[in-house]
Amino acid sequence: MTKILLRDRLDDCISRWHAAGLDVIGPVSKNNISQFDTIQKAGELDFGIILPDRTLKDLFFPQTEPMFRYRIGKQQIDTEEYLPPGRQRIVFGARPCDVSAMAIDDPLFGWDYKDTYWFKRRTETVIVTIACTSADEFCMCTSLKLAPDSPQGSDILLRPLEGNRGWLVEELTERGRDAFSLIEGLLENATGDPLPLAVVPVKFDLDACREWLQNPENFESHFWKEISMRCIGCGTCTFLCPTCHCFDFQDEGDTYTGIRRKNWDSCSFALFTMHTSGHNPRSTQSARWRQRIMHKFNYFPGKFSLNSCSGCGRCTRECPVDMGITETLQEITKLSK
Amino acid sequence: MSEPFEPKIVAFVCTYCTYAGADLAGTSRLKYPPNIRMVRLPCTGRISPMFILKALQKGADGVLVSGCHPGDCHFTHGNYHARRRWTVFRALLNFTGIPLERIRFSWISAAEGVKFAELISSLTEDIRKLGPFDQYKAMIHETETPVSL
Amino acid sequence: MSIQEQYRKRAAELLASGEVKIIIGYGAGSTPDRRRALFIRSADDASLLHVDAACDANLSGYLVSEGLLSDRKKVGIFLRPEGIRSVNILAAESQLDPLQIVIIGFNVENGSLAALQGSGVNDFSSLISTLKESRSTPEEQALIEKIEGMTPEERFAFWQAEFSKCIKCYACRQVCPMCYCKRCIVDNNQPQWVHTSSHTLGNFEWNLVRAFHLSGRCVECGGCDRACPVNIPLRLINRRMAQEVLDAFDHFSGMSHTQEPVLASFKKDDPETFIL
Amino acid sequence: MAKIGVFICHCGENIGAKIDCTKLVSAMNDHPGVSVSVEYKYFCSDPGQENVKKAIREHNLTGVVVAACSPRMHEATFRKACAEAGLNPYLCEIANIREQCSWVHTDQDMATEKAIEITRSLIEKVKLNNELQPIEVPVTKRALVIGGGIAGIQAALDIANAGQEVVLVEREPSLGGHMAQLSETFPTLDCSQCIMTPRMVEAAQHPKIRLLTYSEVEQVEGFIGNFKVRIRQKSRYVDMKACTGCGDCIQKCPQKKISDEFDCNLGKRPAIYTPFAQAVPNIPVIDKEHCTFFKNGKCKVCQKVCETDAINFEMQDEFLELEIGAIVVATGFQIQNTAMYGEYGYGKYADVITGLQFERLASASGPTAGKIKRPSDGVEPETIVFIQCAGSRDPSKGVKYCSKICCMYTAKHAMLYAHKVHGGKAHVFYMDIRAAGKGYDEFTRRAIEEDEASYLRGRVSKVWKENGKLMVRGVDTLLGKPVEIAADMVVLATAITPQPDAKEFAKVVGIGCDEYGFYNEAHLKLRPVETATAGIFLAGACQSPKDIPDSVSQASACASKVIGLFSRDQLEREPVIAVNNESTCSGCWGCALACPYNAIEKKDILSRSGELIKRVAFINPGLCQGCGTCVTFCRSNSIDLAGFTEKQIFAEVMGL
Repeated sequence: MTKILLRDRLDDCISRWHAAGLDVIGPVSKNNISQFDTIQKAGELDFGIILPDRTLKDLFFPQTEPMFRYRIGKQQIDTEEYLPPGRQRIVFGARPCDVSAMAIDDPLFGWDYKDTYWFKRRTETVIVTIACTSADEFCMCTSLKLAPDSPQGSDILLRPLEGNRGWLVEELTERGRDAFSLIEGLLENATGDPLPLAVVPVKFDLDACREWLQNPENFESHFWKEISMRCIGCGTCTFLCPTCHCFDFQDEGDTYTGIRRKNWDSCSFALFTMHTSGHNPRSTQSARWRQRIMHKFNYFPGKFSLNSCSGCGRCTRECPVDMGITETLQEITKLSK
Repeated sequence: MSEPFEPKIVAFVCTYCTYAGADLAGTSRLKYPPNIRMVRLPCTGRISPMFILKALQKGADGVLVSGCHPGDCHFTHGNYHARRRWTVFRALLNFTGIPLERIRFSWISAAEGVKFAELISSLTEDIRKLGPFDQYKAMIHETETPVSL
Repeated sequence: MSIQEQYRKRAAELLASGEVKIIIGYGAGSTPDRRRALFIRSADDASLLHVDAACDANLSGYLVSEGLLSDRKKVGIFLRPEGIRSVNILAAESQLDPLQIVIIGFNVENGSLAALQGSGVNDFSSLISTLKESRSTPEEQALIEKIEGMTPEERFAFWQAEFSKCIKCYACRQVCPMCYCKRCIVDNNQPQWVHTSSHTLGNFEWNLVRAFHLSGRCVECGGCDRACPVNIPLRLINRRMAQEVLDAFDHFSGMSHTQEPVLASFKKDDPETFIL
Repeated sequence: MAKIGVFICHCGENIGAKIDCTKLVSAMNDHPGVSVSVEYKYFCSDPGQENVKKAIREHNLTGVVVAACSPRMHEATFRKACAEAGLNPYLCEIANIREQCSWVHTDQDMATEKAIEITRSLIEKVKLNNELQPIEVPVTKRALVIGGGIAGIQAALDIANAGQEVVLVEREPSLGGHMAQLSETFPTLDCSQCIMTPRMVEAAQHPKIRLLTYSEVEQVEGFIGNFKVRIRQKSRYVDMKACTGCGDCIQKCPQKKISDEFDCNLGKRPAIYTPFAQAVPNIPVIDKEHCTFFKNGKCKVCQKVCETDAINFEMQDEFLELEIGAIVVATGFQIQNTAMYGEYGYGKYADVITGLQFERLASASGPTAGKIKRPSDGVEPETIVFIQCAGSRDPSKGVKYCSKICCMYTAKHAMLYAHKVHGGKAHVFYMDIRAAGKGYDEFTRRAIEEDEASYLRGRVSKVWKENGKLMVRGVDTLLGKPVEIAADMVVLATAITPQPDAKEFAKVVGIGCDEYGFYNEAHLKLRPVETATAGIFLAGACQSPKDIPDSVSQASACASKVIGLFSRDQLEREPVIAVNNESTCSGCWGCALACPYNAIEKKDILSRSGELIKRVAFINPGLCQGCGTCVTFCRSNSIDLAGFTEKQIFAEVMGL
């Protein structure tokens, strides 16, 4: 028996979740930016956007995070650890690409040292994903062998119904079932025809690309210079990428006390690989762009059998100089043929 | 009953004029409130806007920048350069909402011990009236707080 | 022949005659309404050039790409008047030799393309003088005035809300032709004057320092504002600072390639009413 | 690891009575990095300093903070003590808890709290202090004196007599300057040329002085001890080695109607000439502008009569590049053109002349051989009116300042006139009589009392001609009456102004000047002969109007400064200077423009194969004075200032 969540019941659902001590989070548009934020009412959610400007990773791996406070004493240094606040959360209305990205990063944050911050937040969060019924020219999940209704990473997958009246509910995990048991009486035991999924054309041949990237001869190809000529070396694509996960530590404080923070970093920055000596092994922007592509589509899959890209398209959508992964992989596809 | 608010004021001064003027205030045994902390630099030309931001980060409720009168600069025109920077930086602070009552600029010569003492007294009083710079302190507090989302 | 065709022809001639080794212009973007930087070295590729009202990027920053000008050969570049002013500043700040730059100037007036005559920076000096004298009132002027009408607390809150969005991607810096520093002050950690963390305090410091470093140098091309992925209205600050240096020091950035930087020069009678 | 010693001085009761020094000591002992903190009654005393030295040795300190009086009082004392204990003196900082704390605050707790904070912040600074060494700059022991008037000659002779090399440059064909034009000099009335010319000869013949007349300084580069100077030797068209100074050419020159500048246009000279009979060197020059050959291509009479073949019409200007260690600027003055006083009739009436013209009339070597004669008709004037302040102290038409010497020379003129023209009547209109100086007031009294000059306190409003007389209308403010005097001659005491090209020349040399073009001293009272540019000194009236004794004194003062500078092979300077990080510099040159001392040069960074990689700023340690203006300008944070580094100030603020 399938269940349906009606849109006009959403406020009641939110109340139930709140009553159960869950923070409810969803895509919100305000102050000229759309991003995931805590909400009180369903009306705050923006269902009109394909994707929020900012990604779901913000909720698990914030751009800057205090890790511990240190106090410098005469004899020793005391520390006081900071951990995420430890609240149970339910994210309502994430997109499959963003959610898949969390699943992509799980092995990364856990293959050796298990990242406390990431996994604490992951286990405290239930993700309710809404399958996409519309896409724009930058969407490319299908090129990554994902789909507008990919289930990876989601606890619940919702499929929009005709007439915007609600969603067909697919419970994917135990945690999802638990969260939805809280709204038991608010779901309809019914079925309906979900809207057709968004049509996202395949833009490049991922396998061909990987093969080309794996060929050592192509590492020094002139192609990298040509494709990255207009790259200005900002961090937009990195910071708006749901899978990018590089970070840096920074101590901030005065003579007496301070805080060690974990901050996002970007392989696009020249400083990223700058040595203390002044030598920079990736001294050109083309080397940095190559690294970005290699990492996502060669090294990462080599280690984790996953591409470090879920096809959200933000890199191209937001790039100040209209570059992005799509164009590069399309060109590589051409080169590989 | 709460204690009266004691503002924290940081001053960046040149050694040849204002620092010497402050010394003169001392040798003349003039009195002014003890809220001021002086940072001695060779010339106002050396005083960077960054110093002001760092003083605010350290919790200053007010900042004073002071040096030699135009024409008196030991280095002939460090203060003329400083004056342009201040004009620009001040406009920037104003536009971004830092109250200009908190960021003050003055010329105090080595002979103006009285002016120094009077300025510090009135500046301290003004900032005491304004109260703590809560808005800036809230930003500092945010850096010390775990991410809520 | 359409204006675009004329420009393509001129670009082809410049390349064919060998006068320039490369032309930095605009090509088609990833969507029909986007234009992107295009670098062409052969006259045959001139047909790929686009010149229209959608060409809004200030391409002059590419001129200081490492090694581009070191062979002393000339480079052709499509520039709007703001871009020409940027070239003047880059020359005034010894970042390039203006004799190496062949300017292919164009303007967009009321949404339509207008050709500009000339090719060297000096050819446009009267145009730039006119720009100074008739500084247009852009749409954001109303917002600037609104902000100036606020109390300091309201202004602070306004900018706090905007800066809290900043993710320190540095797109504003990287896209800016004036941010050519070999090392940005924020990348200096000895000492770390500007917090690199993107908490509101760090973002506030960063945006203030950038605006300060651009004072008297920004040509208001709007590049940073368009580049900002989190939509911080950076143009408001830069516009306000440009007005300040104009009012206080009669300085209009990029007037000529010999203009003295406003913060490295002074007049004895500069205004100082605020100094006690 | 930092090992800082903190020394809290009670300064007797001065600090001890207001600040809880024991609390201060214990707070410092709790501060990270502090190895030792002690208090003492007077750390500046010998035993106090011994305590500091002992602590440095015992605790192997890496830095010292003395919390005491202002660093302006005893920073040098404690730095010296540190040095004596083997610690680099620049690893010592002073926390000012007296002038800026104990003396100015009334609340003991808050004063103590403040003392703790400022001492801590200086501990944080000193942790980052670097060992600095005084900068040593080599000294080229050769002085350049610009200007061959009395000031320049005096400076050159004093330096040369101390055994140092001097290059003396004069742009006119002869040494002498204005003093050579004078008749007698106040207050002793000795003949100017009689005392001047021996000096000129001495300078010219001095083995340590290289004399370059008819030469001009065109470019000065470099810095104290190490200037590079470019000098243009203008072509005289007379071979100085061949010429014997016989004067035949001067006699035979057919062009004899040229207005004589030396005689203030009261006499005539030929086209080949020496400015005056006792010229040094006694070698003529050809005035190209008026020479018949240069004008018409024909003549060469001088060449024909010259027995030593010294005339050379092909001669070209020559350039010299000299290395110089110190420069004395003694470029003198000019007298102001009085054309703005139309009512005085100068230029309109031939018998209205300037004081300097009167000197030439009174001079035995002048156009009238010392007889006072009216320029218009050569008649001896029976009445002369002298008008003082004809330009000086007149903000509306002339200059604001007092020209200083006019009161004295006018009194002298009145006396000379009385001595030369018996029965002649001198009237002097004056605003005030400024006769401060040894024997000066007595001198003016003599003019009034013995030589019966009539002094009228007031201004002249008009001079006009009537019945062959110059009618002078003025006011005698002491009597409160208008006065009209029928005179035969009117002498204007014109203002002294800078040389016409003084402002441009200031730029050539790299010194500052005031609104008129008088050169700026580094400090009017304490450094009156130095300029703000180290190694460049000022002598004579190029700085401000001066009489001969003042000019000579200042010249000797300059000489002593130069000799002092040359007494060392190396110069030691405070190492508080800016340094540029060439790897991060973008070469925008804003710093070079902002630098008040032109201390920043372009430096090419070349690859191993010699190709230009980039061009960066190089801060010349000899020129940098350490203001730090460039540091603040530098957007990429590439420049830093030793002693006040970015890291130090950051730490100081973070320690507050």
